[in-house]
Amino acid sequence: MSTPALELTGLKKSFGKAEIIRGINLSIGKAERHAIIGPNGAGKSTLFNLITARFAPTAGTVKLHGEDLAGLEPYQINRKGLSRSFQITNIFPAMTVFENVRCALLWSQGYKYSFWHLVNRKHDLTDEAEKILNQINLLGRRNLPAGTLSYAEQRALEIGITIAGGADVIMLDEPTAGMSNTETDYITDLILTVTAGKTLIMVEHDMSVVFGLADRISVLVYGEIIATGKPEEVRANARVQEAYLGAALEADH
Amino acid sequence: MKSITKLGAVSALSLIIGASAAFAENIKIAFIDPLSGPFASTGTNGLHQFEFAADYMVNEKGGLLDGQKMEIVAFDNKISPKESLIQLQVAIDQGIRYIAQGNSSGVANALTEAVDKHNRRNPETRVLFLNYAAVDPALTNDKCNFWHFRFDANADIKMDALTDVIAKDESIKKVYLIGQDYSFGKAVAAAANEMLGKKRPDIEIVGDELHPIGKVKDFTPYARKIVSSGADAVITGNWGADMLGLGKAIIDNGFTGPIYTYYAAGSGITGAFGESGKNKIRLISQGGINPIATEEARATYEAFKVKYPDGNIDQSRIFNVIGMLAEAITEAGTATDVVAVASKLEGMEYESMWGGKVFMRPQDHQLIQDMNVGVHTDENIDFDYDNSGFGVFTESTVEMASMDIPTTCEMKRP
Amino acid sequence: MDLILVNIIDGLVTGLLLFMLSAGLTLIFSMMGVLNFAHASFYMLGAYFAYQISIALGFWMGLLIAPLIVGVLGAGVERYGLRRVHQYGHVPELIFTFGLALLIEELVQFIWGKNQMPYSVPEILDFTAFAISGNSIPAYKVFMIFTSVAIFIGLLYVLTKTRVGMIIQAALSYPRTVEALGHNVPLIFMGVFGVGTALAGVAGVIAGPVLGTFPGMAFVLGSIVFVTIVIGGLGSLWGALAASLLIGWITTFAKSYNIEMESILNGIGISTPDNLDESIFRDFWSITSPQIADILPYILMVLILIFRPAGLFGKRSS
Amino acid sequence: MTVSDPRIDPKGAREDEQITTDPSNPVERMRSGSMTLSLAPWVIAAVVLAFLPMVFTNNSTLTIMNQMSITIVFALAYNMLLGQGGMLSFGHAVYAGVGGFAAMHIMNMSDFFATIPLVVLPVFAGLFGMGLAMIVGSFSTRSAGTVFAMISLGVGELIAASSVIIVAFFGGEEGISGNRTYAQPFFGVEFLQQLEVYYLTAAWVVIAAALMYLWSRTPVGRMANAVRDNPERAEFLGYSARWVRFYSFVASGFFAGVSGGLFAINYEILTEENLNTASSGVILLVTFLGGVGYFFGPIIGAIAFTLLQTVLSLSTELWAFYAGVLFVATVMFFPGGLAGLIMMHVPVFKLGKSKTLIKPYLYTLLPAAIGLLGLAALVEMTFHFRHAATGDNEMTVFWMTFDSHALIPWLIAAAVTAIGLGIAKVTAPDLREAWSEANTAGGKS
Repeated sequence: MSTPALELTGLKKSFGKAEIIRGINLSIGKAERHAIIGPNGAGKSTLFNLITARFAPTAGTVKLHGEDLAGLEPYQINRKGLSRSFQITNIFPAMTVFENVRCALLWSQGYKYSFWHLVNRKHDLTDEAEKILNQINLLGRRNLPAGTLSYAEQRALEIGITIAGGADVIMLDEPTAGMSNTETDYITDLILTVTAGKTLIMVEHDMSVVFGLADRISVLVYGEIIATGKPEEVRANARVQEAYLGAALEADH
Repeated sequence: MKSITKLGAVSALSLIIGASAAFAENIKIAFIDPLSGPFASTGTNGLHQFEFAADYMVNEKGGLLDGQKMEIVAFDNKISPKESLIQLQVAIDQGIRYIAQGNSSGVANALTEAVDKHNRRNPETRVLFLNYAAVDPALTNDKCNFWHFRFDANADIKMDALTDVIAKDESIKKVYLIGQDYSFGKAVAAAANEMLGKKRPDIEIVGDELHPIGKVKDFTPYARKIVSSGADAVITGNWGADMLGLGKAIIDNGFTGPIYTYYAAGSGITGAFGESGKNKIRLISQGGINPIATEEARATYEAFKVKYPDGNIDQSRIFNVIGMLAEAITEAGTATDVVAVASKLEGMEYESMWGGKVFMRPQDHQLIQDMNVGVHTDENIDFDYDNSGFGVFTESTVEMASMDIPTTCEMKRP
Repeated sequence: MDLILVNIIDGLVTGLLLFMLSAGLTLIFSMMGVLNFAHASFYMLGAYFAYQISIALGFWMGLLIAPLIVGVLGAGVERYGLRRVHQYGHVPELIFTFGLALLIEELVQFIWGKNQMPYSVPEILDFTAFAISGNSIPAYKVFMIFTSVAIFIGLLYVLTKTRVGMIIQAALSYPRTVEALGHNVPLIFMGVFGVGTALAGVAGVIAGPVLGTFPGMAFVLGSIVFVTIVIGGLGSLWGALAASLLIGWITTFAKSYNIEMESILNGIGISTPDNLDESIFRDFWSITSPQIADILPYILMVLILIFRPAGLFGKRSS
Repeated sequence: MTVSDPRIDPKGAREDEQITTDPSNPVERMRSGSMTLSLAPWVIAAVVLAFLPMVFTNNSTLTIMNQMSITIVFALAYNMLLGQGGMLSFGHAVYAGVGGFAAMHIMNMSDFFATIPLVVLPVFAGLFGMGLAMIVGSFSTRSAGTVFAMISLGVGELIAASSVIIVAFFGGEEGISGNRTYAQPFFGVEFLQQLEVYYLTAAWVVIAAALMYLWSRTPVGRMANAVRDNPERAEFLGYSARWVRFYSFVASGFFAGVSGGLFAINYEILTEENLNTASSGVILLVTFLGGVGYFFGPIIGAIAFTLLQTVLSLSTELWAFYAGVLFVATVMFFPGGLAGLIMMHVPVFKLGKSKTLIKPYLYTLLPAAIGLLGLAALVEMTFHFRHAATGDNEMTVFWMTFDSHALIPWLIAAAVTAIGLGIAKVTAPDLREAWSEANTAGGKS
């Protein structure tokens, strides 16, 4: 078997005395679509933040394509081909939609900290940015400040920024949170198209999205993965039924 | 957009500058000193004395040459060398040929170099620099030039006179030197060390230190050291808030000996010391105010007080500047040929109403004059400062102080 | 040895005075997240108002009334100035207070002129409390110490023991929640700003006679107050106290003892170069501690920011 | 709670003041679309600068214009930090100052100086400013916000304080002076005359401004904006926020140094005032007054402030007071600065509705201006009344000379103020209405 795209071994995280992530082992293969589900407070976002070095883990390792990410800064991890979106929309609100995408392209297109190229003269940048805008159906909004877009459009833009850098491992944190049904369908389709051929890891609450998208699902409860497997396996898992649905019911009412 | 704004701005600018350049018949002196900011009070007081002196000594007596009036044109340099150079250029463009400045040796240094360069590069619009208060010795030594005239005694001359007085006081055995950490403060300390060593080798310098200029909030720790050192006298070149802060702290914390100063008078300082500084603060300066030197000086001061009830004549040398300039212009028969005027100024002997003869030494353009050491008191005061009842009473005088002090100046004449 | 005791007392006076300023500033900061550049200007206003009042009604009325006026002015500045600028973000807020500081200095000059005011210690306190080997400790300094300690205790009591204090503390950390509980948060903000500036006013009233009442007095103190609360840790009252005293003592002792750079460098094993007069570092070698006493806090601040950005007592870095 | 974080709060800020010069917004896209159009402002600026001395022939105007140019370069460099990078510095004068001092020392190295033409001196100054920025930036750019601001304040104070202590480099209080004419003649020009210096400075201001503009269009310049708005997101795009800030800081240090070099050429003396916190504060005021949100904002600010400082101060002692009022009013009411005020009108022009505004402007702003002038007259009279010499009752305000102790002038000034501001208050609602009318009719503004 080839090296997994992402491999977590014994990952732990404590805040003070509270242990939020209690030793996670997970391996996600190349081009796999993997969803992480679990009740509120299970530690899903924390797990994301551990993987992308927003937080430092208390113990354990994260390996991207077999390479240990310990001690790396978020930007270094990004350069290794891992890109993420955020639960709360995280874009550059003052810039135009086009600029948002173009900024996301700069590093991967090799411009780095260049001060001898003029971005407007670089047609490769413009073309590529417009291609992505086209993919996320925001070409018509090209020159509006991103902050003035509707919520769903901003979420779409966030996905666009996340994939623009050409990363092969994409992590999406609740991409459909707070959306209406039609919007959710729209974003789901969008995710399907833009992540074709890439490894996708997503946290999601909406079960229809999860079961529609994911190849495999992990269930996270109280900082532990209680089950991993194909959607139908997970659905059938008694422990999941009990723990997840019970907790979800609690949370809902 | 940018260009249009700039165009508009510049036309407004030339309007203002042009408007004031319309008259040329007056003999104008550009007064370039701080009129805003923290040093504005000294600058404004100086300006008043200049304006009064020009009116009282020249204009009310019929003017100069064929009745030309002397006019003081004020320029605010905010005590910044950069602003001074801009204002110098504006003054020259307005046809002004005489520049007066005094506050800050740093500014004087910038001006004297700029004047020298300007006069070399533009012989048709040469100007003279009348320095009435900047006392850095270098200005009449290494950095001297033909266009610069200093009407105040420089720091070395003042220290020479001061140490003459201290040398006579047998009760002083230990002296503490303290000053602001910059060229002038250092010059004062160096001169004191050298001259006391020569005149009274038995005097022990128990402290010799510099503090940051204008940054000290509380002088108490310095005062503690001075008191603990057992000093009999303190010498300081401090001025402005640093003078007041230091003086008050020394007195408040129990020092009883004399404090010899350069600048502890006028501009609110005399008023703020009041009773606490009595018989402690000593001041080295020129010009006899208490007792008043001549009847002419008394009449002048009284006339000044009528015009500026809150003002002081704390820089009586300004009257010497106006008087000597007027005489030089009259003798030269021209106000526009500054080389002729300068030639008359150098070597001039002038009878000052503030007492004694003064002499503009031609080697270095340093005015040689009587120096007084006075005491801060409210007794026998004819003319007080800051309407406080307190003034400076002359205790001893050194005549024609440092007449033969050497200079390193190599004067280049045009 | 005696001098050390004297220096400790002097440093305490300086430190406590600084604390009266930094306490108000740090309260305002933790509440609104804004470094108020005009804080020292309110200190200056306190001194000038007190001087003006003391002419007519005497020193004690000045001590009572001037801080009140300053506090009301401060509250007005919050209500009609800062609150408006707040919507534009933090940088404009900071720049607003910066401009305000300039404007207040100009206003003071406009009204009182540019000279130092003859504002002096009241006669009843104008005597030497005691002397330590020739160094007299004026009674007024003792009075300053007691006043500032009293104010600190009062402040601590109000903040920790009273209902108002609880609400303020809660509003500092969770303004939205407190607002939801039905408290008028803007009013609390205005009140705290008023009290903070009034504290600065008190400092001005009692420092004016000793340190001088002149238009530059705010500028001289202005940035050092920031340095204090940054060193102490932004938003921490105890940090402000510790840093104030630390700065008070450091500057006092640095001024009192002539420690030379040359002896420090020699002490750590670097020998003086032979031709020091020609070396371009000659000025560096000849530095003495009194020369740099008042810039030591800045050095301390930069070092702390590099190695411990949260400050001595701070919990967050920015 | 983020503390005085310089990025502009997207919800709080108005849309018009936070868009930086942006190639992709409609106005500028029009320009960047064709080469000739985007070059136009630069060519016009260069031509105007070239012809100005023929209109204003006296040296003092040239001197003041040189001062403007120096301030323009410095303010633009400062805005690379504040406006484009979101870094608030309280000690930026040291980079200009150190660059200038270095230039002065080069001027005094007579052998070396005689081999280089004067026109390249600012490059050396820039390199020294850049070198210092690299040292300081290596630790100060780790974070933006309060930490950066306070480090800049501390470092600024330290260097300013050492300027009087380290005499060997800074020359103490007198500073360092030199003579620009000892350089190698540049095509026979020795820079003896102010006019020659003017052309040198003008050429440099165009070059420096153009380079700084181009910088904002490069990848690292664009990322500076991104890091300002959302440093975390930028990190997840592969950019280290710290390094982006570092590059901006170093570039800003270079251009600040260039302005210091121009200063050295113009004044031939550098002193402590080139380094001190007051100068650092002034450049902050200048930049903010002009408007940090637009590239050309600092240019307007530099011109306006230099006029205040040099020309208004010839007319009134109270110039700093007026400057303070203007500044506070700007922060409170026009946080976009003068440039923001101008750019507010762009949508109106594009809608072709600018004509509808002329009348309401006339009815409101003219009386308001007259009223404010009346107020200024009252302020001047109060000042004269309080502080002038006894017997010296005569004063001149706006070219009118009168007795400040008589009642009539007071009444007139008060009446002018009241009537002017009164009319403005009455007509203000009309203006507001006309304004929203002019903006909304075409849809989005």
